Amino acid sequence: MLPLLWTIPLWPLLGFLLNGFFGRRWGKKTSGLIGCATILVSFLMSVGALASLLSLPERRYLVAPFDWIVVGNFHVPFGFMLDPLSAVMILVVSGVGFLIHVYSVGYMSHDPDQPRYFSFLNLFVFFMLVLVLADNFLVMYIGWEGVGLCSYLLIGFWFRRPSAARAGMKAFIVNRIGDLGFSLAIFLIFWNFGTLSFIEVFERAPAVAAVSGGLITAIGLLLFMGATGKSAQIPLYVWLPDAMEGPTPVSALIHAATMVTAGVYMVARCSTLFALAPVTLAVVAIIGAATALFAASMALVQNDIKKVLAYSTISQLGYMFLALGVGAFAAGIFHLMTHAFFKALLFLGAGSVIHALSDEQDLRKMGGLKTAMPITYWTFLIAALAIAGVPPLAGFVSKDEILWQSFSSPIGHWLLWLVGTITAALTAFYMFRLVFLAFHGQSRYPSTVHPHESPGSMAKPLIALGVLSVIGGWIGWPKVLGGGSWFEHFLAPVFEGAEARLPAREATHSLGLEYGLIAVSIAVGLLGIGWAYQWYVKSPERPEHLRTRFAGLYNLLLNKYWVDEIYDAIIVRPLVGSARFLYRRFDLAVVDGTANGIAKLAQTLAATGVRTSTGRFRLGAVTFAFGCVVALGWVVYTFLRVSG
Amino acid sequence: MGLLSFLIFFPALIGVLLLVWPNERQHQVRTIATAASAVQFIASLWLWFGFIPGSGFQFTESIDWITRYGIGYRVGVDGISLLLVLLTTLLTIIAVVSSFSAIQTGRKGYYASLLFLETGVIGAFVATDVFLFYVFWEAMLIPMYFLIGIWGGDRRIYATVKFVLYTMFGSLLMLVAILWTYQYSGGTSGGTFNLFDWYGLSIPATAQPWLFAAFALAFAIKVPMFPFHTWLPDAHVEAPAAGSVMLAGVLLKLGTYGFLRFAVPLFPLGFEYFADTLWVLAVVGIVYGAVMTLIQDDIKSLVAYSSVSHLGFVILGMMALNLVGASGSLLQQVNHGISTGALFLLVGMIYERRHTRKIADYGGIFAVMPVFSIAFLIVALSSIGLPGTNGFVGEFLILLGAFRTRPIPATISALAIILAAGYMLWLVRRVFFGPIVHTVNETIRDLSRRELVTLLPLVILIFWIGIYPKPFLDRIGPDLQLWLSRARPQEMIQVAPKEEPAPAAVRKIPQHSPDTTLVPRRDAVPDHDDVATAGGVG
Amino acid sequence: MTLLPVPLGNYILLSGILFSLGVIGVLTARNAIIILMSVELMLNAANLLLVVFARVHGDIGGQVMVFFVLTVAAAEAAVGLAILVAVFRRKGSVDVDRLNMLKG
Amino acid sequence: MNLFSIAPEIILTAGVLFLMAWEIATGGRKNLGYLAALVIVAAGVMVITQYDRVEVGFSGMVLADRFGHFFRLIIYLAGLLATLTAASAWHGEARGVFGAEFFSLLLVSIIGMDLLVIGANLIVVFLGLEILSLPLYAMAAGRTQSDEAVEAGAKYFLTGAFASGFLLFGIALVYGATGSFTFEGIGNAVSQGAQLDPLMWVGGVLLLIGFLFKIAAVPFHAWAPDVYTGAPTPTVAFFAAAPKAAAVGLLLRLSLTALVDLPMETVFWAVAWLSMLVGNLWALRQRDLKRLLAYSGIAHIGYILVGVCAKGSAAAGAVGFYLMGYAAMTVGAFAVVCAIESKDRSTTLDTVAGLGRRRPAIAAALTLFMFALTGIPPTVGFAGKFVVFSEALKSGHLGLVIWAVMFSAVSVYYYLRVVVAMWMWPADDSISIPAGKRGIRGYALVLILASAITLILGVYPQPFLKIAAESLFWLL
Repeated sequence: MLPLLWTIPLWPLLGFLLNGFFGRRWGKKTSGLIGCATILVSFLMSVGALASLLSLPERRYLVAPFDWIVVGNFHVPFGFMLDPLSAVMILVVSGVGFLIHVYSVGYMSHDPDQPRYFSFLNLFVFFMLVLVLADNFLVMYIGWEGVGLCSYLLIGFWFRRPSAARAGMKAFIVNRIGDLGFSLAIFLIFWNFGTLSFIEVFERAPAVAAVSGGLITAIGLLLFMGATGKSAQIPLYVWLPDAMEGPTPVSALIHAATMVTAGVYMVARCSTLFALAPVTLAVVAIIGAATALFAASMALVQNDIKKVLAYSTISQLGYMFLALGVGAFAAGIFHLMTHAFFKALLFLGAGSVIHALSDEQDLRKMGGLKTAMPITYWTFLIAALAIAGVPPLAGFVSKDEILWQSFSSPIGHWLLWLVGTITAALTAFYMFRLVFLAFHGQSRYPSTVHPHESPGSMAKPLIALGVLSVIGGWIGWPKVLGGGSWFEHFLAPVFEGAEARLPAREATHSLGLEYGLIAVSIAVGLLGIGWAYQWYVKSPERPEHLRTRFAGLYNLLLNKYWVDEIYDAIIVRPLVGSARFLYRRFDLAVVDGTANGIAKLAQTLAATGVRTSTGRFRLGAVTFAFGCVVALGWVVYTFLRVSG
Repeated sequence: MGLLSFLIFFPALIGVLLLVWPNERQHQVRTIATAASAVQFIASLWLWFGFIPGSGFQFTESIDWITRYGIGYRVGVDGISLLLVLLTTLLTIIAVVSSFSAIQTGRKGYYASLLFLETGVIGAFVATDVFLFYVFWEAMLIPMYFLIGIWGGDRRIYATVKFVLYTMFGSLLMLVAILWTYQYSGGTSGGTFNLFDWYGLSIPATAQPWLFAAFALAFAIKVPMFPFHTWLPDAHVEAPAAGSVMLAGVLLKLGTYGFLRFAVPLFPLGFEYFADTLWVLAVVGIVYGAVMTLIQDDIKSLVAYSSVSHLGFVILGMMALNLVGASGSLLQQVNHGISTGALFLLVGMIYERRHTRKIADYGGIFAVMPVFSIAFLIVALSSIGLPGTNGFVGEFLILLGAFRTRPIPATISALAIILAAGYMLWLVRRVFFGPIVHTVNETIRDLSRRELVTLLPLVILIFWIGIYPKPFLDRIGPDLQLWLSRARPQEMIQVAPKEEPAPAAVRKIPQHSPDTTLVPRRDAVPDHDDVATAGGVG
Repeated sequence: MTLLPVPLGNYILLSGILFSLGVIGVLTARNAIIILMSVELMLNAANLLLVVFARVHGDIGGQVMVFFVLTVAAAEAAVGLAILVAVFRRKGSVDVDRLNMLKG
Repeated sequence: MNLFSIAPEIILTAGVLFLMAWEIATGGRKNLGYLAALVIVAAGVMVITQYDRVEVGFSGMVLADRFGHFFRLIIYLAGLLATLTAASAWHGEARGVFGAEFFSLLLVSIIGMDLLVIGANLIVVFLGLEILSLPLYAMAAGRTQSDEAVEAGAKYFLTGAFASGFLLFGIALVYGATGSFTFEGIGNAVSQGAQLDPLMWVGGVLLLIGFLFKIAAVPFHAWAPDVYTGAPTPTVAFFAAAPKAAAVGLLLRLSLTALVDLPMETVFWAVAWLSMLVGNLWALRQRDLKRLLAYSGIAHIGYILVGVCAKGSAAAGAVGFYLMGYAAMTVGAFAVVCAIESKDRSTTLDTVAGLGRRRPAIAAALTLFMFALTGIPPTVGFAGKFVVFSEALKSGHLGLVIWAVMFSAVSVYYYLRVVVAMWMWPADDSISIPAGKRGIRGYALVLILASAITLILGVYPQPFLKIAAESLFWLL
């Protein structure tokens, strides 16, 4: 199985090519079939790969089908690596990806461009698998930019909508800003490590760090800059909410479950480097925590069902970074996985709702869908409970682990824990605000719309994901609650290098403290839910009341702190404005003007000069004589000089 | 007659034939031109397969020409020129085929000009005699001048005269420098224009900056480097599509090629003297070009300005003076030829349908021309250096190399990658996405089979170089290594004896450090294969 | 060197003056005939010099040259006058300032 | 006597007589031009048969050495092309202005030029100059129905006479200083102390000025544009090249033999500098092709003088080569003008507008000549500039060479403007181009000849450079 590791990404690529070239000819059904089948093959192969991996003692397998770039000592093979971390990732990507492909068959059934949709989606899975399977930075970078491309294509899938086209472009460009950091980090790594292979870099990292700690810090920060772009962290998160312009399954797959977690994966992958530079970890933790809280605050007031989920995603990604930042790499990846389950479910559920309401996304025009769409409702509810951290659902396990680590880790801080906990409360609140607004209460959609449960191809993935959202977390059930922390042990070999560099974990924390914190995290979750119930079910006039009372705050949140506007004002406008100015006043006026000016000068000189050529005989003769006189003058002068 | 001579003179011969072809049989002109350029391309493939990397100049021919001045007809290809020659033959056939429907008047002259242009360009690429190079360098102006001036747009005369004047101004100063250098080789008493002999000249350090400046000016205008770039947008905007393809695809490469082949290795001290200036100009060109590109409202002008930025990268890679940067620089020349050539081709196709180049006249084209749009998107992505496409390999190597030498300029240049995404995707968005605002656009037909065929080789190359650039890099590597040894002034070579010295930080590790065991002691980095097999076996 | 009745410098000066007169005549005259005559004056200044130097050097060549010059001057006058006649026919005068069609 | 030394001139003289007799005898003028061309060819063959011989004649007054042979051939080349142009222009013209007398004058003028380049004595040189000039005056004014031609002739004559006054005075002074008319005698005297004689200096400069006038170097150029514009085009074709070749040849011989020890380079330097400036800049404003070519000629004299500045046999060879090419391209250009001009209006850029579409062959020829004059390879214009500048650099005239290439760049503009007009401007149909197909086909011979020389000398200059260099090596 393992020697064929490199074929795992190729299946979706095949799907992409088939759908891209022949999709239109073969029709919608076939294209959906190809799309799903190729991912399924990948998924099955991933499972097989995982099984084979478990039988390898050193839990790592490398294969490089061919050399990619070889220039002198710069040698980058197109290499793939399977280790526990990438195994988890390929399972999540192909597994969740498969479910979402299946869902899409139903969701996109009315769209004439379905072949294009599936080809792009397959391409995305290809790049994502390349990203997580890469055994060196550069191949990872292929996947990294490749998923960005697919994100761009899929956000702008409904290209006729100007807002979709704009959102796609924004996503790509903002990501590129992050990629700049990533590529600079790659430069630094190559010139200082002499290789881009993960294994070699991490082996040599301690030696390099011993010489130049600042270098590792720089590399870490630059890598993290890349991660903030891809994983939508402050300050580069702005593209993600807009990315909701894409079809909802795309949002589920790319902008919730997989692509946006690439940054988390990357930081985890480079945990050794980060661990060597404590500053970078602190930055990761702080940015993560700040993003978590900040995004959650914006999610509180959004009216677009997908926007709420988008901010929620940003917030949850913040959690993951928080975990990484406090050295709990396994916890971060664990949350990544569980989040993939329940967030994909939430999006798919939202998609189901949107589908049922004929593309209505405004929460204010929903309500009371519980009865009309039972499967959607119940699965959605499970997911909401999971994200709110209600035990024993998946979200509870992973989130609790993060909160505990942020408090207890030697490089953690109680403030980080506090921020995380507050965020947890907010999360529970806005999720249930959404649930209540969409599924409970009176229906507020027009009476012409008759919501209906989604077809089987859409419902079945919902159920599958619902199951995963419940049991997915159990593989990491903490020891303290009687579990085996199996997930953490599985990943341990990957993070060995990093753990060795981090301060040793103190064993002083009492069991009581841990239980206490678990209780707190459950409590805030329930608190949030109750709070939402209070406001949106029991006394729906309260939010209205508050809205008018705290209009400023409300507007601030609703308009997302005007961050887009600020970026526009301080970056985009000045850039375009100065470009226009430079073009007119410098390029055309000065640069081109100089060239044309020289030509004009010659013309002017010529025009003046040619006037002296009057055609008069006597003037010509005078010129002649003048020439003679000058020549004779020169002769006399020279002669006098020569003869002394 | 050798292969290279065939490649040089065959197109010219056919060009002459076309010129005297009877008017009443004009319809055969396209066929002849296509056949000729196809023969030419197939013949050039022999270069690719017969080329032995690392054995210096190959396919050489040397015939005495003007013995009195030590001038010979000396040609040969090495890794530096090989790819560019192939690019030329490929783009010529594409340019010919792409003009079938666009050019309706004066076909004889048009196709003859294209073929003459091919002669000039290939001649300049393979000449190993400086005089011969100069002859081709100048001679190729003429067909380009006609291509723009006769078959161009509204302001074609302004554009073409500007193009010629700019180029002539620079190249005449270069002529003086060539003659001057010739004096160092012995002048009329036993002097020579043989490039190989020139490489061995010891030109006084006081003269080198002047000579370099004269050469560099000519090449910088051709590239064009900031601030000599303003002829380019005009020329491109006015040129017919195939003219733009050739101009961007190969003519501009002559500037960068000139740096690699002549200016730098002949006058390494002069190069060193102007290194700071060139760095600054390259970086400014990259960023400035990208910023200018942002706000162009004419598609061709936009692509033209993007060329300024891209060619700045090529210069940057050369300035890095290490193998990585130089390889990237050379590869990027080819890439730019492919990508920008394809862009101009695509713009030409859409111009043929709508007769406008204004971005504002389009919008929502994706709905009516999906194939065209996807082709454009692929090329645009290659142009902005998306991994998996050729542009990435080139740009990455350039930046990687430049970063080694001077990190700050490289970082600033890397900013242009963001801007590149900005201008290209903005263009794509405005042209292809959104609703169709102009009803005329609703009935544009998609690409014809012929147009697809012209694009296909370029698209294949985009992915081939992007995914498996090894055959290309292998062919250029050894000669660039040699180039580096010439380009670096003597003292630098003494200080840094080995190419790609071991990573800085690693080298600084003290011997007694316990960590050194983790670090391989040899300069060369361990082969990846070791690791892979180790992992595979275990 | 053969002795001269007057110092050589005087001859040179004289012919120089004659030559200059001729030049000034060419530069100032408007009538083409006068210009022609001024040119003859210049030629004769040169002839004077030639004769003097022939004497100084005791060389017959200078005098031979003078004969040639005289012949040539005659031929020149013939061609010149013919042209001036043509000018007069077409323009009604031989004023050189009226030769002003061609310029620029 | 050694009549062999002037055998080609004898052939030419016989030709003159024959042409006149022919016209009287047959009363037809149909093929006079071609007959004259045959005469020139015959003279040329004569030169070639004795190429390797040095013929000294007339007590050393005539020195037909390789230098002389070489320049005679250049002169014949220019003369032949101009004759063919004239022959084509007036072919079949029943009542043309010129018949035998034009071609006779032309041949006589060539004899004068020959004397300039084979003369080893200032007397011969003076005679040669006058023999070459007097027919030219007549040829310029020849078309007496035309105001312009008469004005051109008058101006040319008056300035020419003025200039020969200077020349003669210079000769007299040199004679005074050296006591000799022969180049050898003058050279010896100069090297034996006459270089300290102020008479020698002044005389030398005046001598040079006399010839600089003939080649229309600035500031002795004022006549040229007017005369080129006004005179009949075949005449202009003739005196745009042939006399220049002769005069430059003489200047070379003078500066390398008689005046070799006088530092006259500065004069050439300044005149070259000015000629390139004025010729190229003033040309920018010209719309009349003949005037444009006149200024272009001034500019080219500047380039040639750069080579003369370089001083040395190799440089002389380069100059000789340049003149060969210059003769072909400039006469060729005038031939085209001749082919498309009409009697009643001047030939401007508007005349040639759209010529590329109306008469592609002729337009292609003019295009070639324009590129050649610009100095774009692979034409002789480039090869010529290349060798001349190369030699000048060798002698250290870096500044002058840079100046030259700068103005070469300027010249691109006005030469290309002609090309632009021909190929890129729409045709003005109101301007008629001589309609008879035969009318234009007549030029085929001269145009093919000139184009061939322009290209062959550009592509494979080696043998010609070799001949030039070997011939001019004779001087030292």
